[in-house]
Amino acid sequence: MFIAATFAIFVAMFLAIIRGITGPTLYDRILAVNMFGTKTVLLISLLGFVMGRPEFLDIAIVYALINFISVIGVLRYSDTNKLKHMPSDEKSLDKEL
Amino acid sequence: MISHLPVLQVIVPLMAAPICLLLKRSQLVWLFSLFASAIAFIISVLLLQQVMTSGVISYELGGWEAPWGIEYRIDQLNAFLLLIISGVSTVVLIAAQTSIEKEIPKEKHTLFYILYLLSLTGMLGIVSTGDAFNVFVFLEISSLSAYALIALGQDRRALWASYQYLIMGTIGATFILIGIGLMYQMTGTLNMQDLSQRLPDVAQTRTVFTAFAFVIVGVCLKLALFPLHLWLPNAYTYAPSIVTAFFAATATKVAIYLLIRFTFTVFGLSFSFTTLPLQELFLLLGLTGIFVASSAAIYQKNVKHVFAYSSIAQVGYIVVGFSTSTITGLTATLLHLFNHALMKSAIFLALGAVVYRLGNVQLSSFNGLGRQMPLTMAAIVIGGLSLIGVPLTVGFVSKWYLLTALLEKGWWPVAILILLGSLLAVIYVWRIVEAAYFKKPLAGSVPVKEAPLFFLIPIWLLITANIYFGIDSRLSLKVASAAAQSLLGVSP
Amino acid sequence: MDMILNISGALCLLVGSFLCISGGVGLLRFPDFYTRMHAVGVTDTLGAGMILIGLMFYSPDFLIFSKLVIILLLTLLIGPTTSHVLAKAAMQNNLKPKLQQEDNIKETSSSNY
Amino acid sequence: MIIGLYNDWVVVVLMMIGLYIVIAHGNLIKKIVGLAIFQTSVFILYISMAKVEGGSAPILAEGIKQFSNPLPHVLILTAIVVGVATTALGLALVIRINEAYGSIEEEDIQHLDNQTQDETELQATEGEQS
Amino acid sequence: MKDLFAVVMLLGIYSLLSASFFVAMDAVDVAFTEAAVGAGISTLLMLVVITITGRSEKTTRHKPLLALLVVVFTGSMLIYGTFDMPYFGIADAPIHSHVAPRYIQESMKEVGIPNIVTSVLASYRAFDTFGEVVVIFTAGIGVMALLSVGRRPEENEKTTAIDDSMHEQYLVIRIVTKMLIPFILLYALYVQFHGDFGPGGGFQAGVIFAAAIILYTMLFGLTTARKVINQSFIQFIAAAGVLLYGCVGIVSMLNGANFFDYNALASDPVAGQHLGILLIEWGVGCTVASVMIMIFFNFAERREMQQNNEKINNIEGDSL
Repeated sequence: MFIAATFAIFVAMFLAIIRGITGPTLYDRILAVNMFGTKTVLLISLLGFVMGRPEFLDIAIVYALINFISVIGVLRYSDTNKLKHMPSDEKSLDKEL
Repeated sequence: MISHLPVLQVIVPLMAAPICLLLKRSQLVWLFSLFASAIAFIISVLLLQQVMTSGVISYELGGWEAPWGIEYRIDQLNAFLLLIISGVSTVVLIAAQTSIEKEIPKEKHTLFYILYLLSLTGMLGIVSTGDAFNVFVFLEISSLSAYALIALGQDRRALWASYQYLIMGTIGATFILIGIGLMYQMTGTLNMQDLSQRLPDVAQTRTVFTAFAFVIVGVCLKLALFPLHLWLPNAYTYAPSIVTAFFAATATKVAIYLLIRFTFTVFGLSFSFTTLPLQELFLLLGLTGIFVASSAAIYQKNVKHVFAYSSIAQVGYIVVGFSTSTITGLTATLLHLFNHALMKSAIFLALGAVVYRLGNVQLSSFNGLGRQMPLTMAAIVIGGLSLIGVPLTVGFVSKWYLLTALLEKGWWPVAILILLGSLLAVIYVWRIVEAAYFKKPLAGSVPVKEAPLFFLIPIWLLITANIYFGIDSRLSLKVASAAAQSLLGVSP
Repeated sequence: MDMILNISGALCLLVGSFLCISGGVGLLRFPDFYTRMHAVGVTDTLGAGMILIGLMFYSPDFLIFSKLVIILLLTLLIGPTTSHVLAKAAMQNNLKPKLQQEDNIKETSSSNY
Repeated sequence: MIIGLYNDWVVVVLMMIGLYIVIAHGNLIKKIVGLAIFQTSVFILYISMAKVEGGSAPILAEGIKQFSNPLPHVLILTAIVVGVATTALGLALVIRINEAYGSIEEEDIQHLDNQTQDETELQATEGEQS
Repeated sequence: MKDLFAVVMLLGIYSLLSASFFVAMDAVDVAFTEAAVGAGISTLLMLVVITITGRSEKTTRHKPLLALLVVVFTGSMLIYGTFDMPYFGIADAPIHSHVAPRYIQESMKEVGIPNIVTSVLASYRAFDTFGEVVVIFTAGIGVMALLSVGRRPEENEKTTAIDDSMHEQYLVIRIVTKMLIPFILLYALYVQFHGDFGPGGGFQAGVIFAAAIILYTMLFGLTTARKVINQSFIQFIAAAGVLLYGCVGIVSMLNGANFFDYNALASDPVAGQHLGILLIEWGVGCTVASVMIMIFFNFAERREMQQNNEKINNIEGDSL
């Protein structure tokens, strides 16, 4: 059962990576990274059980925290002028719309 | 306390660095770091004495015996290098306070001394340790502080030079890390002594070849051996003068030490030189390095650039001596390490004095300087003569031994090439002499005074040592040949 | 007793895995940022919750159980918050939902510079 | 052989991707990213050599007999720290370079440098002539 | 990929992935560190830098051929080297049979803590770890030497006002953060002390602690954070950490044993080891936390300075 769940998480992670690479907007990437982070937390917890040493959940807690902090960081720093100079986001957005 | 000397050697400057951060006042910090460096120097003298009388000293950190814990292992070679590094550092530090006053903003003086001490610590640590991974850690301490120190230069090109050095240096360090990893994978140990015993069993495997290649390439990046030298000239030119004087005399020496240590001690002579074409390779690279760098030095407009390129050429001489792998050749290499440290630190300190008075070191602003700053210019000239290899200077001694070693091997074409290389040195030194003594000062340039005393003392200390060891080379020769003999496994 | 624990744990894991995959598919297939965020936000919180609860059924001792509870609480706290902030930031930077197509193109092109 | 060594090969490919980025890209931040990838791949090399089939994490517990090798873990802990230190210093340099040159592209910087070099040489020759 | 922002995000993902791999390879301590450092701190630092320098990359690649050549050569060299490597996972490879067995079998008796990684890190190879702390310290000093702006000019009223208004939008997140920060700090302490028994230790704890402070700084502004923790205080802690670590060694030396020989710290060797490891972990934690905070503050300060300049330029431009 653990194996099956691990596999499911791998699939979800893979999908998130695709979204992270393709974009198209900044926020899609952030979303993908965030989802990837949560999935990693689950993966680590599951791996502990798969390998029969579930004591190492501490790592999962750290992941959850770090994930939160980096998403906040991304958002905090994404609303500066410099980042908006990048035209490709808006262009691709236009294309998509 | 005597038995703890090997570790104190590294710990004293290391612990002094954070204390400097707490002291804050720059004058005080200068005195304190000078003090720490001087203690390190005294320790290195004691260590050398001890090693020469009683042989290899081994110190087990944490009380764990060698392959499990980290071992400090001081033999003649280490002790010799420790002496060079801490000695140069102490002498150069005397001039530091005066020099950085003009070159570095006031609030960064404390940080400068801390970084300087950390860099010293890193180099001492690399040299004294007997553990391959510990080398990597201390290599990074010295490199990181070196990047920051170089970036402190006034010119914005210093930043760019430092960045390039950072990229190259990190690639080099990572290569060394890969090499150490592969060695570890084949033998299961990190201790150099243990490695040297266990490597012959697996010497014929492809993994060990790769490990060797990666370590050597990584070290050569740090060493600025000919095709990998691109980071060095700008880094030396735009760094603060004190930093240049310190690094030119020590940084490449430490890399050469690593090269010698890995090829001779860890992998062993037979592996490095018989199974692999290392000898021919190094000979070739060394010779090309001498010619390319010396010719490049001739065309430079900035005097610091001239001597930076000359450093690369000197690395070439050292590597040629190293590639003979005979006792005389190695003695020449080690002597040249010592001698080159003496000349280059004196020359770059003198250039620092010129920067202090003039604000730049363009060749054109040297015009007529021979009369305005006679003592400083005389030092540069003596240093330059020593670079050429004129008798009565140390340069002559090491070149003499190098030529003897080459002739012993029967490589007389190489010997002729070396002499030709020295001719190139004559040209670039002459250009400076010509500007300083035979040209009139530029119209409209303000005449300058002689350099301040805090510059002259260290410069002339080094120059006196230069001449002394040029005339009476028994002491340095004794140590160098003892180190060479111990490396080649010949009992002295 | 063990049997019941195992079965309910397996069930939770199964549901959680399904939710995670569906969230991933949603992230990939939905048309614009806000709908994608909806897919991720909802399934992530529930899916992660289910998987963690499922693991709790299997946990051998109390320490591990309590760590899982902490992780669960963290996810419950952090997931919605990030979703909220993300949506808000996107909205403030003039990323419009795909609903009203005609106004949208005008507005994005006028407000970006 | 393929099964026994495939992970090493994957690591090699990752390392080379990192190294390629460092050498080929002109953007200074991207170079640092490349370095980070390069270093992380080396960490993977070390860690994968520590694994023992059937072993467990090297934390002693009852009922577990075989452990993976703890020494590479220790080494890599140190190496990670070194890596982050290098990254931080490199990024600090990038900030300063950006302030001094107004660009973080290698080409632009080299171009600007050549200009200043020419200028100083020009001044020097002028001075000599006068 | 021309968008540096995306590059950094993907680097974060790569780091998370490799950390998961480390867990699968039993390297829990390493995974812990990689997660906190690679995915957390370095990603954040890179983000800050991108906001300063701009996020697009020029398309030109210079010397791609040379690069390819070097890379192919190095890569094939490495592949060549792998052919004689011991296969993955086999238990009788040299690394598993020479030095490591002693750590696994004897460390409980000699050092007395269950986490072998910690006992190797803090006792057998304590000097490496000392070096690591010094590396971090060097990086902190280096960043300070490069970026510190000396005396901060008195805060411009206008800019602080702008700065404050910018935070108003983050009401929800501010509240959640306020709830989380004490928990994170507490957790950092837990990691600090639990390093002997599970994954964790001074370094990881320091990074987590620093992450909490960084989170606070991001949401409440640099000026506020500076009021809580001022520059000279952090410098003091950073130096004190290194000194504490070194002093453990010196004390053991004064007690007549070798440097870092903890056995000499107490009458009972195992108790001495415990004491020594506890102290040096504290040293590591202090230095790492304060240096990380220091680096982040310096980066953020530069960013703020630059933005203020831009704003002032904009205002002046408008008035003209």
